Amino acid sequence: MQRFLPHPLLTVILGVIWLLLNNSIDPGQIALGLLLGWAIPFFALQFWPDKLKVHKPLTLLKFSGILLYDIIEANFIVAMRILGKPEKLRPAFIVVPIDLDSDFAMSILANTTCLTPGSLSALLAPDRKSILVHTIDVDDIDAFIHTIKTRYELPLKEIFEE
Amino acid sequence: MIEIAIHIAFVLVSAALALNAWRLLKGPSAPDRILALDTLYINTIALLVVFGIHIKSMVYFEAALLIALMGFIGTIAMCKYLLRGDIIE
Amino acid sequence: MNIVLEILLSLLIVTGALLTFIGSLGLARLRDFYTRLHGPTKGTTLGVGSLLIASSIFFSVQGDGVSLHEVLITLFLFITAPISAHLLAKSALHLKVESLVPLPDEAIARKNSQHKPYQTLD
Amino acid sequence: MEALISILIGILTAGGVYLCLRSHTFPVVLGLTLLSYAVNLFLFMMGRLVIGKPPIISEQAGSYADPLPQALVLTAIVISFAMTAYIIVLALKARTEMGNDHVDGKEVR
Amino acid sequence: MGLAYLTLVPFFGAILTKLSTRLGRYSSAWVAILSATLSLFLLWPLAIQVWQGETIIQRIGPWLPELGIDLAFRLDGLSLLFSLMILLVGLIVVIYARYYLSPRDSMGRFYAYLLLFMGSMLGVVLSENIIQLLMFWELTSLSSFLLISYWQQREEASRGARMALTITGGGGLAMLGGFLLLGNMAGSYDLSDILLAGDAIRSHEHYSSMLLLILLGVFTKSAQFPFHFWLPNAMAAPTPVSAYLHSATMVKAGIFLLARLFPALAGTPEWTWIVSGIGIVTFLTGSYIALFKHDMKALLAYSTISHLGLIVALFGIGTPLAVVAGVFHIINHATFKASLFMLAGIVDHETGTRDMRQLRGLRRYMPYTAALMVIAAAAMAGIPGLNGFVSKEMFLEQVVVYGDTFAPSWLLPAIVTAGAVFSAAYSIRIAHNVFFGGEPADLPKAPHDPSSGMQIPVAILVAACVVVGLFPAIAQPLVTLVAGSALQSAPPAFHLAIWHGLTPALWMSAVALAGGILVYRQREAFFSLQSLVDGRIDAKIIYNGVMRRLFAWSSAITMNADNLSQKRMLWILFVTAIVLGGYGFLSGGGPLAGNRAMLPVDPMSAMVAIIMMAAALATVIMHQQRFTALILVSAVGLGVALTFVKFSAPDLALTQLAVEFITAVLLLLALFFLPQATPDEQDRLRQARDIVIAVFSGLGIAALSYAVLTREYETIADYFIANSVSGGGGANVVNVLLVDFRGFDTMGEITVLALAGLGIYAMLDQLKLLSPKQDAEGRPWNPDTHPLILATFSRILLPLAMLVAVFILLRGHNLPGGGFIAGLITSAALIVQYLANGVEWTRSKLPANTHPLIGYGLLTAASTGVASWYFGYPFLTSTFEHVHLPLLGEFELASAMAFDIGVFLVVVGTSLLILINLGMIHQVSYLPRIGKNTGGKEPKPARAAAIDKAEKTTTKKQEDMPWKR
Amino acid sequence: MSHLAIVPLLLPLFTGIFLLLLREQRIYVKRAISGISSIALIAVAAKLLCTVSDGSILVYSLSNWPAPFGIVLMADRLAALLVLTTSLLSLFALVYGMRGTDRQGRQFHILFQLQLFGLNGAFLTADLFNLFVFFEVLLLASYSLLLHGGGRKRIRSGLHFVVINVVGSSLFLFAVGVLYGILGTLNMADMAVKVVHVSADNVGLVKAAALLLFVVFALKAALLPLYLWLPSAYSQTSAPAAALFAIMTKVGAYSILRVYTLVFGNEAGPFANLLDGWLLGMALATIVIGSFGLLGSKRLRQQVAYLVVISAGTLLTGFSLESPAGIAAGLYYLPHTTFAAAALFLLADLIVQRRDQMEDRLEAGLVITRQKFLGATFFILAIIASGLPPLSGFIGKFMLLRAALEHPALPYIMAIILANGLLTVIAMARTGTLFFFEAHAVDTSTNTYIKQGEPEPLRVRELLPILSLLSLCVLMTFWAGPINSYCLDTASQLLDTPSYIHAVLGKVEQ
Ligand code: NA
Ligand code: NA
Repeated sequence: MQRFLPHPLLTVILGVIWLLLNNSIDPGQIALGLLLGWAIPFFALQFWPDKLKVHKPLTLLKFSGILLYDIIEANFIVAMRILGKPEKLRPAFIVVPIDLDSDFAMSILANTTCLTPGSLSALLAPDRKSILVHTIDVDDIDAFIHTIKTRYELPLKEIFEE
Repeated sequence: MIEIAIHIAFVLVSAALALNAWRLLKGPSAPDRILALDTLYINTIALLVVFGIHIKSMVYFEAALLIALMGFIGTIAMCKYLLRGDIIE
Repeated sequence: MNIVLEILLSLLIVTGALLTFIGSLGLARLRDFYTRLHGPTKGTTLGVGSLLIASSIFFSVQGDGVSLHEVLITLFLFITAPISAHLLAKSALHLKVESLVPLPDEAIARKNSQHKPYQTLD
Repeated sequence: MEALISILIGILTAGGVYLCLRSHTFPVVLGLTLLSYAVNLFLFMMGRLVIGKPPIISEQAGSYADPLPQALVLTAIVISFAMTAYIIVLALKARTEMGNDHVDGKEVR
Repeated sequence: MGLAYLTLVPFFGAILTKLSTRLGRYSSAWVAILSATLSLFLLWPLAIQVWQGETIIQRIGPWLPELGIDLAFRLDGLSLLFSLMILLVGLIVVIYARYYLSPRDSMGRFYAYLLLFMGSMLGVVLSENIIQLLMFWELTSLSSFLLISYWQQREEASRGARMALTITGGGGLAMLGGFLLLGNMAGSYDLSDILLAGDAIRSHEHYSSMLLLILLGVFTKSAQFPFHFWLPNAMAAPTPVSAYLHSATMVKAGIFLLARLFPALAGTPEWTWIVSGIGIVTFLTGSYIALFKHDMKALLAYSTISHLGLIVALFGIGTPLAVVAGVFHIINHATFKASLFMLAGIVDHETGTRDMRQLRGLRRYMPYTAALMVIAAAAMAGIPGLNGFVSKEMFLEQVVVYGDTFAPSWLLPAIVTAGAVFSAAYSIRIAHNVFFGGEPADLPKAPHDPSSGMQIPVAILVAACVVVGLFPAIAQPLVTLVAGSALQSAPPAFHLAIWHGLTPALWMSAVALAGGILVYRQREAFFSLQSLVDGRIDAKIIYNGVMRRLFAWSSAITMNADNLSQKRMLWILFVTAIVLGGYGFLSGGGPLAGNRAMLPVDPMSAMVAIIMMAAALATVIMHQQRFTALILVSAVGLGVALTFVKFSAPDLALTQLAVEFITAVLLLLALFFLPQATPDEQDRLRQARDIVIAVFSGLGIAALSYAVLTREYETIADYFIANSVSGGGGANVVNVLLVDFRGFDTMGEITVLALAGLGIYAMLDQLKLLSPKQDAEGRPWNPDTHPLILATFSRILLPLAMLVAVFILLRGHNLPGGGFIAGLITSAALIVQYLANGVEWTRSKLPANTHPLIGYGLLTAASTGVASWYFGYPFLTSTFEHVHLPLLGEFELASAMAFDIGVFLVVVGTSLLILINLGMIHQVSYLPRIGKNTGGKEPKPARAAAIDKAEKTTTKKQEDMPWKR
Repeated sequence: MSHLAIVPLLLPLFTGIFLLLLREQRIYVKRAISGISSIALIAVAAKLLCTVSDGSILVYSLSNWPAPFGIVLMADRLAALLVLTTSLLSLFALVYGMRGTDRQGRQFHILFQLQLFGLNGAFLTADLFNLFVFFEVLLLASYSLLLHGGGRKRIRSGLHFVVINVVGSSLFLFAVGVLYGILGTLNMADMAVKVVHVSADNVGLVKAAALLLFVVFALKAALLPLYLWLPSAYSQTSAPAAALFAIMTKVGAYSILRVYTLVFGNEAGPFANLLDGWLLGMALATIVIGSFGLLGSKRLRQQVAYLVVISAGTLLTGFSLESPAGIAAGLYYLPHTTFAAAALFLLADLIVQRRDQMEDRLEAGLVITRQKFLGATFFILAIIASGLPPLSGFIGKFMLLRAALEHPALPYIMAIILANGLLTVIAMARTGTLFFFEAHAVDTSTNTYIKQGEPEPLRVRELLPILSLLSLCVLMTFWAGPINSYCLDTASQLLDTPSYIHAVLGKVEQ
């Protein structure tokens, strides 16, 4: 199995993307898409040191839903901030402690913080135990940290680690 | 109605481009300029999309796709340069 | 196409353009690099996103089949925008680009200094 | 529009020419890049300005932009890319051989 | 054919002598003697015919018929006389040299050169076609160069040779011009036609310039004033050479030509004035200077000059009798001057010096030589009873006659007499000074008479002087014959005799002799007088000065011209372009704007355009902060892509975008090793100049573009649109153009790309660069080599990008895309891997040496082209097929796609080759890691080893390389 | 169908590709392949010359699309002559390169073959833009060949060479662009047709483009004032490269001859004889400056480089006479001067090797090994180069002057050509005597008898190329008659534009 189909999930994803690219679902394209989805990983996967596994697909979906909502919300918040008086902003650098092991999860988290209300991750501490976050306008720092940990870190831990 | 929306969009996006350009020229710091360029790229996608709807043609989809791709990797290359000097090491 | 759709499309287009504009506005008018960084990363991204959705709907109703490939670009932007933002912030901190608030204490910097380069595990 | 584009090309050319006349390799490379932008645009424009009629055959489309200059420019872009790459590396080589990045190997510091 | 053979014999002789040197030292001499005699032998039968009044013309056949150059030879009285002189004197000199040359000198070389010269000289006098004549003429210059510089290691020898070559060779070139004009006037380069066309020639508009050019050749060759100075300097040559070239033959070539062309050119005032004038001036100056030369050979050289002047003057005077006299003096001078040279040679040979301040009273030690010398000198002085006297009398007589033609009639005779006085004086000096007077002071050698081998030749010649001197009549028929052929008509009645009664000429000779003795007695006074001007008005010094300046100026100009300033090269190029382009545009007339309907400007385009202009100008203004400039340029590039989008060129937009990124990466890589900032350029004036040039270039291009954009045009484009689908099997016309209509352009284009890759690879081969430890502001680099987030996402990016690449590649034929763009996307994706994960890590998964990729790419493309031969179609003919697969639907397979895949491979291969190797310039520090798996082999050069390693790893995991599948 | 016209392109191309894919690293294998291919190329070129010598014009429609829509190759007498010249030259340059130059850096043979691909392409294509592409091919190959081996001076002059040529290419594109923008075609024959009907309003534009194009070609041909790149570039590079480059300025000259006889030739209506006044003046001026350079040079290779400059001026003087005789003279002069310059570059290299740190500086040094032989060779080459009788140089100049006899500018032409001859003699004589006569056998410092240079005798791969090139010049002298008549035919074929146009565009009807 491993040798002939290195990464089924990736194969499927690529196949879907192929169909998206071509904007069509006629059998020829499907076949071609799956073919490529099967072929490309042979080359691409050697660049993936640790093969990521998704443990709770459902949680992943839920997480994505939350994320989408947050993103939209975040954007409007930032938009307001920008339109408001720049002098009123109270930006800050906040260190958020993290306990995630998987590189991938870490990265996702770092990203997430970037898309969510008024914050973006600036630094990932070398020891992987904390991230430095810059916020554009925040009053309660602890609340912010709490949100990050519960709202994002937890589900990510469930999804990518066990 | 869409036409009007499109024209409003053109104006807004053009204004956005102008703002990017201003930051691009003004700087002051290197990250500022890179950020401005990156935003310029993304706004260009917006422009392309609106333009596509305007002329009812999808031929510029790949262009948009490529702008997204190249804008991104261009930005990270420049950041890498600022951080490490040697971007391929 | 029916009026509802048209209104929806027009709304999407205008909002998208507006968000894009606001993002760039932030880039232009905010007062230090780190705050400026927020504008494009969010506003613009979402703005372009909604424009892409608009285009997707538009071409789907144009007739020849559904057009979903815009989704790709949208997803791509959502994935990449944070990465660029992260790297930009990182390099700004590295260059000690001045900020409204004091830059984070030397603690992190110290950790950095005794940090050994990232090794890939293969 | 024609005037606008012409002015644009003119400015690109002027900038390119000026930078080519600098005496250090890096500005010269930038100059050549600008010049190549100007050339490519110019050559492309020789098919005249046509909006929204890409030369891709389809039933809907009635008329098309002139495809030939586009093909030429594609070739030109590739070639100027090759040349730019070559000069960049040559500049590095020159830097190591001559000890400085002056185009004539003259140390002016 | 005889003439051709007898001319060629010496040339073959020359080759033989060179070969024969192994057969012993003197063999070459024998070869020389034999070839001279053989030529004489061949000449003999023809000579008899000529003697009976014939003119023999032998045509060898056409060589350059279109140009009127046919090889042809001519033998008449004149050429007979000269060929006899050349061969006889040559023979004598050959024998003489056999004894003269010292064991150190290579005989083979000497005789080879001598025969070379002999042959060329024969060629000159025997040619019927003047271009052929000219060729031999220049050959004499070249061979004399070799002969004069025979003693190469002596500096004066090579200098003298160079001077001779410069003067005579230059004269020859002038003569080429003259001959071209002459041939044009006469309608042929054949003498027989030219000699008949005299009137046409003389009446031609270019006559005088032609005459001047030819006379330049003549005067330089015959050492006439002011070109006389090369001859004395040529005396650095071995004496036999001087005896041969500088008395009997080469210097007479000019005279020969005067005589030869006399019927065609003479008879005009220009001729008379120039030729006789130069002749007489030369006669005077030559004889005057000769007196003051202490070196015997130098004295003889100047006397030769003066005698040549005399002969030239005679031809200048141009009356039939003058020509007769000239011809006669040619013969006489050849005899006594050759013998004098050889005598001087003997003295030199026996005493080791030629300096007349050391030599005296030699008659006791070498009586025979003394006797010969006295006679020969007397002949030169024009003592009655010797041949010199007879011809000189005739000369003086002509001078008197000619002198009457203008007032004051005494002037010319007076001048000539003065010359005669000096020539008498130096003749006396060379005999008396050397052989009489007191004991010779400290000579290098003890003098004694030389071996008979050296004396007999001289004796023969001297005997000739005496016989002709006593019985001039024997020379009558020869002179008649020669003069006849020179005049191309029967010569006037004349008879050669010693006694013509008490003519003015006789009185002049008497005066000359008396004066000569007087001058010689008072010579010390003259010497001291002369010493005042010595070295001031010396032609040689002037010549050297001119040469020095010539070289100095030239090197000044050259240094100034290619001072290796790139700026200069460029601004000259730009200015030339502006000037010519501008001239063309303005001279052609026509308005700037055409009448094509223009597009309105929409705010968006205006905005983009303005941003581009701003960015471009900013790039220029801020170009000194390099990184900033780089960012700005990329912005411009983005704008270019947008412009392509706006004006219906999706493919271009895609290409531009992809290229943009890779160029940016390249620039970043370079910037790392280059200084971060450009120093300010002080020279504001130059900057202003550059700005002006830039502005004008900009205006010019803008004008051109505007002019074209506003004009209608008819184009072949419709054909492509019409045939794209039906003939090219593709809906994307641009792509069909690239892979089919104009596929050959693309073939060349990818070759360029491959070449760039190879060239860059070669450049980087040994390139070692130290990477700066901190950035421009002195900050150390960030220690985090590969930011985690970047690393993680770059890996997700790869498969997506590859998918997109395939997508772009496959659809290229019908929709925007194609091999080139796909290739760039792929390489971009891979570059990101390097960027995010580092070279060594990535290289363990990818080959760093992508030569094979490039190779296979080119091969694919080219083979696709050749494949069409198999079907009997021209290179690159494309074909396409619509295949229908069950339930998968319809696919199009076009051969063009194979071509496009070739392009794809080349692009990927090249851009990776460039960037990766550029990224590894400073890989040295990483080598240990590689050394580990190479099994401790010492890798050198470091980088090459690194690459080999990379190849190994890749060949190990070949199945991972997509193109190997 | 016959593919003869394209073989001179594909042969070097495939050889280059093959060498590129060759994993084999042993040098002599590469040499063998490269050498055999070059010999084959000569054969092909000869065949081509024979085929077209009867006046027929081979037209090869690439991708099977007719002119003017597709790119066509066109082999006429002129193209064949140049291809043959190139192939001969290349073989000998290559053989000399095998003395070790090809070891000094990577890919010598690949670059060499692709350079040939570019050169032959430039000579054979009938499409203006395709000409541009091949210019780029041969330029890029030449860049790397120029830099081959490296070294400070070489890199610097290489940088200048590259930069100025890149700028030149941009000019080329501007010109081509305008021409297409007005005439709407790229095929030169078709342009010739279109040019006649250009409306009065557009004449200025086309003229501007035509003259810009001329600037580009003049740059390649190294005409005054655009020759400045040449002396240092050619005198700095490796011998075989320099020898091969002897043909490169001829590419510029060729393009001038082609474009300004065909497109802007006698029949070109408003553009007839566009270059009158420009070309002759620039050519003569080039000869003058070249002569000064010759005298002013400090090194032999620099002198040879200036000889190349002079030769370009001389043969363009011939072309600028616009008479069959003049063009023929130029065409005869072209191969002669190419071979002579190449031989001199190679000889100079041998001298350099023998004079240690003296290299080829024009100063009297020590006696060198094989002095006599080298001296003799130099003597003959100098005669050829300076145009003294009886060798090809003289014939060339004679033809040229003879062709100029009826030209109004005759006095200037004659004066400059003859003066140049004299100055060349002076310069060459000086060099020769300095190197071979005034060389001293005794080292004055140590008073020991010394011979400089490699003790071992000259090798075949050193002698063969030089002597072959030299004997090519000698043969050109013997066969001056037939060669000259071939050149005259070529000239008349060039001036007979209609038949050319018919040959290329005649296919449209079919
Ligand atoms: Na690097
Ligand atoms: Na050349």
